[in-house]
Amino acid sequence: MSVLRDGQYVGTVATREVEMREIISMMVGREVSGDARPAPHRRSDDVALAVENLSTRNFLSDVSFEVRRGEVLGFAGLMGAGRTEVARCIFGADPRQSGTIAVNGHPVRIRSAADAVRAGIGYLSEDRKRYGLVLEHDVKANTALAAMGDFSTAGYTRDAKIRATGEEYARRLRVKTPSVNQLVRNLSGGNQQKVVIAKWLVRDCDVLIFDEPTRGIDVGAKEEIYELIESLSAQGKAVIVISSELPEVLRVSHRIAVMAHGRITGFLDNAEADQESIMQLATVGKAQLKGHVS
Amino acid sequence: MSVLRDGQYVGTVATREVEMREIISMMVGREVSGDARPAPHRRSDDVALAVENLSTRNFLSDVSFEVRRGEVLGFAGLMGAGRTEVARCIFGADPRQSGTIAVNGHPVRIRSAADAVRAGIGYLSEDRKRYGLVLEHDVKANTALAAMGDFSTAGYTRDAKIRATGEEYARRLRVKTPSVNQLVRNLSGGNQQKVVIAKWLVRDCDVLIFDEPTRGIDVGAKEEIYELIESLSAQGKAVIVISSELPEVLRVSHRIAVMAHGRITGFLDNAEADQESIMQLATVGKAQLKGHVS
Amino acid sequence: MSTAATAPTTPPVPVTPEGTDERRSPVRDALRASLQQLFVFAALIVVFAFFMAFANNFDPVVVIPNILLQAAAIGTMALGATFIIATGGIDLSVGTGMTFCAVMAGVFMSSAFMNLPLGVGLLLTLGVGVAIGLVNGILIAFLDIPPFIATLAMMMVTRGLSLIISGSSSIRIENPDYAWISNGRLLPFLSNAALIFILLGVVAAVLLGKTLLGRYALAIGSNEEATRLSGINVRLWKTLVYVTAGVFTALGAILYSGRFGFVQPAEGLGMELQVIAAVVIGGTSLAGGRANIVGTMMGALLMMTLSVGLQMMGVAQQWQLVVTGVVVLMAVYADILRRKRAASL
Amino acid sequence: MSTAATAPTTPPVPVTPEGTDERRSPVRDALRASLQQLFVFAALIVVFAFFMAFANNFDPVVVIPNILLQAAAIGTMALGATFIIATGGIDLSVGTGMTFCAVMAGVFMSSAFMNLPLGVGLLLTLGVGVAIGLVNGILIAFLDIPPFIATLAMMMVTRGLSLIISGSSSIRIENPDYAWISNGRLLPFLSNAALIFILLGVVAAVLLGKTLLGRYALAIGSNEEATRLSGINVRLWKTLVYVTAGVFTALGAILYSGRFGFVQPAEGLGMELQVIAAVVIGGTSLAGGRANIVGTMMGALLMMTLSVGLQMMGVAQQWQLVVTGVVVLMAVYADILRRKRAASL
Amino acid sequence: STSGSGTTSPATGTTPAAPATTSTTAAPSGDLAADPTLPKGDGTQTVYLVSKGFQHRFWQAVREGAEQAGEDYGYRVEFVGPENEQAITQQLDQLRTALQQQPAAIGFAALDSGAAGPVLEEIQAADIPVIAFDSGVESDIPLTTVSTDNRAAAAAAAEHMVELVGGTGTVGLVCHDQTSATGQQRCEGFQEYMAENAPEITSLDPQYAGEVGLAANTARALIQANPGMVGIYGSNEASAIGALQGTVESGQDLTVVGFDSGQAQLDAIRSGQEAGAVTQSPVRMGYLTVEAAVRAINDLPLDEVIDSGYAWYDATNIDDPQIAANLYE
Ligand SMILES: Nc1ncnc2c1ncn2[C@@H]1O[C@H](COP(=O)(O)OP(=O)(O)OP(=O)(O)O)[C@@H](O)[C@H]1O
Ligand SMILES: Nc1ncnc2c1ncn2[C@@H]1O[C@H](COP(=O)(O)OP(=O)(O)OP(=O)(O)O)[C@@H](O)[C@H]1O
Ligand SMILES: [Mg+2]
Ligand SMILES: [Mg+2]
Repeated sequence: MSVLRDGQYVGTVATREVEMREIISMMVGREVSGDARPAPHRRSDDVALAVENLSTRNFLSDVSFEVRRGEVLGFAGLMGAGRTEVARCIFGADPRQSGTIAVNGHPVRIRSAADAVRAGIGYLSEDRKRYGLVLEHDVKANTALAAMGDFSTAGYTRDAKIRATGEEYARRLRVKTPSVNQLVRNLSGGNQQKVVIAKWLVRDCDVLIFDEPTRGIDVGAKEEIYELIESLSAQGKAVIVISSELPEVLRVSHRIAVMAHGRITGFLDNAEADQESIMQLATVGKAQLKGHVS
Repeated sequence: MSVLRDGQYVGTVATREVEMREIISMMVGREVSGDARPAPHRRSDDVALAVENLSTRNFLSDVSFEVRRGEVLGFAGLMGAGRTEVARCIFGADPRQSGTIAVNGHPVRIRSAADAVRAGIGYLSEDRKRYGLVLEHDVKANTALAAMGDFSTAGYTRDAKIRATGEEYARRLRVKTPSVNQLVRNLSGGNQQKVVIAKWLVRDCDVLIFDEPTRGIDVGAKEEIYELIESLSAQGKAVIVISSELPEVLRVSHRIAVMAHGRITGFLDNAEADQESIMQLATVGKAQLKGHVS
Repeated sequence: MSTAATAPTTPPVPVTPEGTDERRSPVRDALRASLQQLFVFAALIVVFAFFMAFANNFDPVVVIPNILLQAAAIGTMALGATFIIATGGIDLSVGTGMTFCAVMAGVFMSSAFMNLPLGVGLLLTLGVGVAIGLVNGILIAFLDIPPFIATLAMMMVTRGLSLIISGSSSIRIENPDYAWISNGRLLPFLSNAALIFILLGVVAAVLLGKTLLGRYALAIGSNEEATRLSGINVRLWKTLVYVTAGVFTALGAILYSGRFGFVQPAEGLGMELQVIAAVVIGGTSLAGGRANIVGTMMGALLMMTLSVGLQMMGVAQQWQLVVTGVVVLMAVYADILRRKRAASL
Repeated sequence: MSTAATAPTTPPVPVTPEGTDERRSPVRDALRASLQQLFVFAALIVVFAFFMAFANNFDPVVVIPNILLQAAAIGTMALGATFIIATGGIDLSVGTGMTFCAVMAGVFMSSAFMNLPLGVGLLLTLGVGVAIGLVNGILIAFLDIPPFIATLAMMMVTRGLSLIISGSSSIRIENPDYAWISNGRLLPFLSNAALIFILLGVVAAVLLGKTLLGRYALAIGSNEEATRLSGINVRLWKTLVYVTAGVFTALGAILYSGRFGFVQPAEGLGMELQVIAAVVIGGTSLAGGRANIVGTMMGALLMMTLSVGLQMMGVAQQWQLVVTGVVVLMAVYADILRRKRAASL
Repeated sequence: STSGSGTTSPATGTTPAAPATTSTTAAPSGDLAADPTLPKGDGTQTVYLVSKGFQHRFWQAVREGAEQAGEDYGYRVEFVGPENEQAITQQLDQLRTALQQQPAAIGFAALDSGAAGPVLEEIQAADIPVIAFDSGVESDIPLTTVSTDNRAAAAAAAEHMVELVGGTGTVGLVCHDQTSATGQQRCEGFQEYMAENAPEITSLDPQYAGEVGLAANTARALIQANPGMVGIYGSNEASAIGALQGTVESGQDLTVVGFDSGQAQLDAIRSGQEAGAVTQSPVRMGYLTVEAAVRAINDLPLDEVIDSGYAWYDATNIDDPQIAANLYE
């Protein structure tokens, strides 16, 4: 079997002899780790995001957790467990009934996404077409959208800078697009997702929430996104990753919060976590939660 | 570790001793097959869907394939390979430049989704909120939407029948909803997906195209959907499953078509297919395709 | 019974919805719907009570039939417009289109023109309404021209044609049977126009709630693409919606011109805004997907009550404009608030 | 250089776009944009040529400055409306709001009222425009009232207030400097009103293309929710868009009333439709997200050319309505066709 | 059934306009004094006037006259009018609402002379006297019609136009409304006079523009398309002002003749930009309407037609008190 990259020959391996991981490695041009776990966490003591007793009128109840700088906190759970709702509440996109949020130790009042972004939080929605992208704008405009203040002087936009930044991030994230002037509508799903990521990287938030970051994305691109998350945490950012794929949660998270029925049913360190232990927490019955967690 | 179903105790297993598959089995209440392959295919000779030389103006070129009754044809490929576009073209949602489509041996003229549905084709879009559901309608209305003709007499809708059918399918597909009067907007993603599936089951199409049917859906629900696909093919329906998850493609498909750059780069029988062979076809370079497939 | 998903006889299900959800939702839905109607209704009651207290001779026995009569034509047009707005469209040609239908009714039935018998004339008038709806529908559904533009153009065209055909003078329809359609009294206390309006409201409610037309209109308004991809011929049904509205417009024209037995070809401009206001005050969403026939009727009555009551109070008309504007705002805003609150319950 | 993704120095990437894509898109985008503008432009040329051939004395040297002068006020209002429509909104109050600004200009500057100096009067008039925009903006952005309804109410309210404040009489602004703003000639061949209109077009184009206001307006029009979730204060920017439009409305009022030195408080109703038609003919999408300032200017000129030319041809006014309606339809439809074709290329 | 039989019937317009050679029937302002022979009301009864509009100063002047008469005779006066001069049904609804208030008498300025039949019958059935004003009604229910003879007034404007332009050339018409009787009469009266008395003058087809901007644009188009134009006529305040502005902008020196008054028109006439205009007597019309209503309430006899008068005015007589009393700013 010949492996080609961009139509160029990279190497030959005997089919059936190679492992999947090797092929992907050859494709993406470097070693990748299949069932790998994240690099050990240099535990920082600075809490980047602290959420306490977050509740909404009809679903979430008493959600509390913290994420430290440089830490990746995974959120696992079955569908409808309420992970997206937690993220949207923190981000000010859904109203919360009670609960406090502190960023870098300072309590912040978040009543809208604008408040959240100002506080240094970025959110990559699970539904990127609806909530993440302005499909009729081009790649560079979407990339700059969350940080337009930095790209303008007295309200006047600096187009050259927007373009240069768009190109820089398109290159860094390997966005497959003919140019940064391409409308995002014309990109394929995975590349659209990369544009959303670029938008939040440009904004340089302290806390980043990825909601199903690899939904509908192929295996090569997935690995790229995992590595990106790793490098973000290495830079000291606090990252939350919501995912319905257990291997994915295990692959990227230092710690894992598991949710069921709008509550957090437990936290697991990556070292002690495996698919079984996550599933156990994810399937806690509602009856037990109403009484006490057994 | 205690396994609970709906808050009820089902069994205890020593953590770490059990396999993931067993836990899922206990959860869903019956034996499931983890890395399983589909049941061997009783090969039918009736071609349910034949597509020939399908091309679009700027992307697809010369896509030809057939699906037989009772067969599941998987479509694999990297992101942007054009699988969704193939499905949308067949379904009349995107314009095609050339190509013929035959259903059950009869050539059909498909210029709109209405034509396709009339010809017996159903399409479950990868973006269900945008293309699959009327979010502001309730479960039963969405379930009946594609077959409203069957639920009305001289234009007058038969609400009792709509309700009964909605309830029947909500039960059969295990849609988690307080009632069939619930607005679909209020369901979680996985349950929304089930409503879309119900819509096409009610319509009783001969050919069903699932585009990323388990995107954003948790492991338990995934397995349910795989079984559903299996049972549909057992009923003699022709099923196409587009997926970016190689294990999923392998799990459900009797045969696999692999796409790259808007072309089909090869077909694999399930028996001969594995992740490696699929990836090889999915990563064929564009240069080679332009000359000849090596 | 809404227990399908939880019935104990169903095969085991991973997680089942629990009782509270079960109880909450259908009741809440029904409550929400009725509150919404109740709101216009409440506004109507408040406004009415206010006028009874402060306006001269605002005697309900006299005023109510009068308001119903006066609201009949616009209300009928608003019933049709409800369907269009349900699809997310809009009809700016409803006022001038009504006038055009009335002018054509005059042409068909006036002794100065064709002098056709009543039945034929009425049928032909309805046909004119169908034609207007058909043209609007084809422009919008098949040529993909935005409803605002298509019906704006139609507004200009029907207005021009009305003036051309009538020679810019008003047309008299002398046939007493024609006048009877509006002014006669099958019921002792209500003019026929009011009665017809109420009956047409029932017809519209059935059309919206119990037929494919209504369901598809709402589905298209909620998510046109998903409706199309469910195999529904959206172009066809959208066209039918405009045709239906055209029929209501023609009916409105008959009620309108029948009342005075004459037609003024320059009238009708601006009426579209009253029609749309009535529909929106009634709880139908301009974004499409949500419509309420009873609300539309109440909305039309509210607008007419305001106009009659303010006049009877002797409020200067300049101020009537201001007051009506503010009431429209308050009505719509209250509805929005109520919906927001309901959504976060 | 648009080669970022394919530059050979970048780290290896699984699959790279190939040359054709590279070449195709920016060129196509630019072409598409210019074709779009070209279309109204082409329509304008055709219409103009037609009148030169068939209308009496349709002498370009006289007629062009005339059309520019006559289109200046409506065109200016349309520039502002372009921003609103770019956000997916609409402004029905633009006509009566213009009249209200003009009435207030009269109140500020007429000797019969406050008789303020020109500079102060102009500033205050702009302030009135800001106030109208602010109220519209708050109703829409903060109270979530649909733009159609908010501005419909505003239409009624401003109309009522104009009549109340003026006592229903027309107001004369005698100040010759005020008249000079519109009627004077800084350039030998163009009245100031036309010149100001063109300059305001440039300002609007810069605002739309090169400032946060324009970018956010378009982003909101394309996907309001995604814009909000990017941390942009959508309510604030939407309000600013309406305020900006209010300023253009006030400028339109100054050009309009300055031309006559005279304000008639009952005018303005119906003008909103001409304004919206100009914007849409110019290629701005009523759905929001796509706007074109040059197109809007051409649209306003096209409407005015039609009106002047048809009148000079001696076409009866009833027929002018019909012809204008048909031309509006054709212009919008041609634009739709062109865009469809471009999309499938 | 028509109310008018004589030469001054404004309603039917069947008689050709009497060439009003002296063309000044304007009443002196001092004339607006209460008739001492009429019994006074006790201030509790209402005379209800349904006019053609409320947004033009003309109607406000009518209202002022009516209110003055109401004060003089001891009646409350209510005054309403429709949104615009095409809104006939709205006006009829207002008439019906007026009826429900059971006033002592109703004054009615019909937008359409034929439309009000059914409502008027209801009013008659309720024994409420009806006085027509401004324009007549095709019905014998109104006891009298208080109006300006619009045809004659327009003929007066035409007469002065002929004089001012020297009897030859092309003249354009900017008329304010195409569908109302008043609008038609003011155009037709002008045209008919020209046809009968000025064979050398070509009068163009009337153009309709009731708003200043439209009228100005219309005038410009007329002037541009017809190089030989010498004069232009505007049939109400807005049309006249617009016609004047269009003329000024065209850089032509045309004779502009208008109708009604208003500050801008008064200024233009004073400065000589506009040659002159015909004014009605709106205050007087209102006063006489209420006075006629009081007569009707007391079952006193009424003439079939009451002429409220009109007058030609120009820079020379604009400050004449008899004229000035009818002009409004
Ligand atoms: N049983 C249920 N019935 C109705 N609504 C439910 C139910 N469970 C959850 N929901 C709704 O689903 C929402 C929570 O789902 P959310 O999207 O936050 O979950 P998630 O963990 O992100 O799951 P998904 O995989 O579906 O994205 C809440 O708004 C809640 O109202
Ligand atoms: N390199 C590229 N540059 C621009 N557009 C591309 C490129 N590759 C694919 N596309 C566009 O993507 C579309 C095909 O993607 P489609 O969604 O059909 O693929 P898919 O196999 O379903 O992938 P996905 O996983 O993203 O859903 C085509 O419309 C094509 O124009
Ligand atoms: Mg989620
Ligand atoms: Mg796809």
